[in-house]
Amino acid sequence: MITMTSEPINPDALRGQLFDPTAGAYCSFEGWVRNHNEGHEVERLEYEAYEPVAISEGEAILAEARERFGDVRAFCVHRTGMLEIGDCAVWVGVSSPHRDEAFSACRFIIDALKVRLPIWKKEHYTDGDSGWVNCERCAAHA
Amino acid sequence: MITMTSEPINPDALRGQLFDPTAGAYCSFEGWVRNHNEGHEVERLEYEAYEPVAISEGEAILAEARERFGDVRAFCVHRTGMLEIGDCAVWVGVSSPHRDEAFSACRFIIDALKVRLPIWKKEHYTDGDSGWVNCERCAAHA
Amino acid sequence: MKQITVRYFAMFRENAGVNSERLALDVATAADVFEATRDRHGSAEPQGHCKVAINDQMADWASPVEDGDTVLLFPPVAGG
Amino acid sequence: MKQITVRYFAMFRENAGVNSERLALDVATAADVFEATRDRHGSAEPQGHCKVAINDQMADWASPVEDGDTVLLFPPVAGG
Repeated sequence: MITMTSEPINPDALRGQLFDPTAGAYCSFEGWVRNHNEGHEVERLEYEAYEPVAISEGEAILAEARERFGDVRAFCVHRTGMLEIGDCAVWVGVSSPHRDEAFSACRFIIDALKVRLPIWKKEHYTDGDSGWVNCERCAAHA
Repeated sequence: MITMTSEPINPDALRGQLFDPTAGAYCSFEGWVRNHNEGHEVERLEYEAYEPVAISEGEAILAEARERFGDVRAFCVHRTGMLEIGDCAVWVGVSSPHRDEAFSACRFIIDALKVRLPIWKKEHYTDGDSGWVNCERCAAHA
Repeated sequence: MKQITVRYFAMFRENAGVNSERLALDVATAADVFEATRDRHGSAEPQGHCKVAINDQMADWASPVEDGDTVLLFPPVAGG
Repeated sequence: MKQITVRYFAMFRENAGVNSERLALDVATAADVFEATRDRHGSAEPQGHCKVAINDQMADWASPVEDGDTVLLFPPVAGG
């Protein structure tokens, strides 16, 4: 399951949903807002998502992970709106019988989410400028 | 830092200790007690550790991770004593600027902990038998 | 001419100044819609860095567009 | 002869029936201590699957043992 939320992510509650008596391994990944990117000092981040497609693409990615890595349970949550330094922007959790699959599926999911979901990130810099990440000619600092 | 504890592990509190304004990625691994192993139905697990060497070897592993993967913060905690199905037996958390290092360091640490720390696991089966894991000729089911 | 609703996101929305617009376009594919709106709004982002969905389904640039379709233009994404 | 304190863990402890014992042994290396205690307690675990520490420092089987040392015999480990 994948959800989008404008509220703070609570990893501990999400983790509990992945419990399974057959699961011996749990791997999670979180993306945190850090205070710098490519030489710029970041003050906060703004995430915009197009939810209908973000959800359907996210579910497709989770289904692909189950197909590739077998007996895994996987959830993810992505934040939207304005985030401050240290906030959790994305959480991915995977449980499985053994650790190989948990690590591999978790990595596969976050890598795919980053390039396939219709989500955009605008960085607001300490100098007052801002820019959309990955846009070649649109960022203020480009 | 590595610690050994006979109390339940609280991942959320531990995760908070890895916050750093330069960290954009966090990867955690947990080993959970599962209800089966190599065909046997497991009822509970007992962990015995020799703490002085478990701590010094654990710290050596964390130092090796920092040497290999650079700018990573890493903690781990290992349980001792009697654990039930679903209990968290080991927790590893790593934060770093980027996700490659977080995943790689987390995997390196759990792999090394499992083979280098003086920790032993006795499985108690639903049929009343028990056996030390990895011992070739000592387990009741061997 | 086909009636196409075009929705813009992130920098495309800021560039166009609107969330969406209904346009009468002489287009066959999603790529044609991309070009028509690029000419209209002056975006400089290469098509190869962008993605497109038609009626909430991810699509290829070669996908055909029909009268009444809603085409979603996604600038380079950056989740996570 | 050297006075060696040997500490047993997990299945080695169950096998020996004691946590530790002080033995007078004619030994040069950690491997010699392993063999002496194997003969004494009848453990069947191959040395190659086990580990050893001397005075709380991880050691090799070829490491020398001195009079008064404490040798820790670790059966196959299984953390995590």
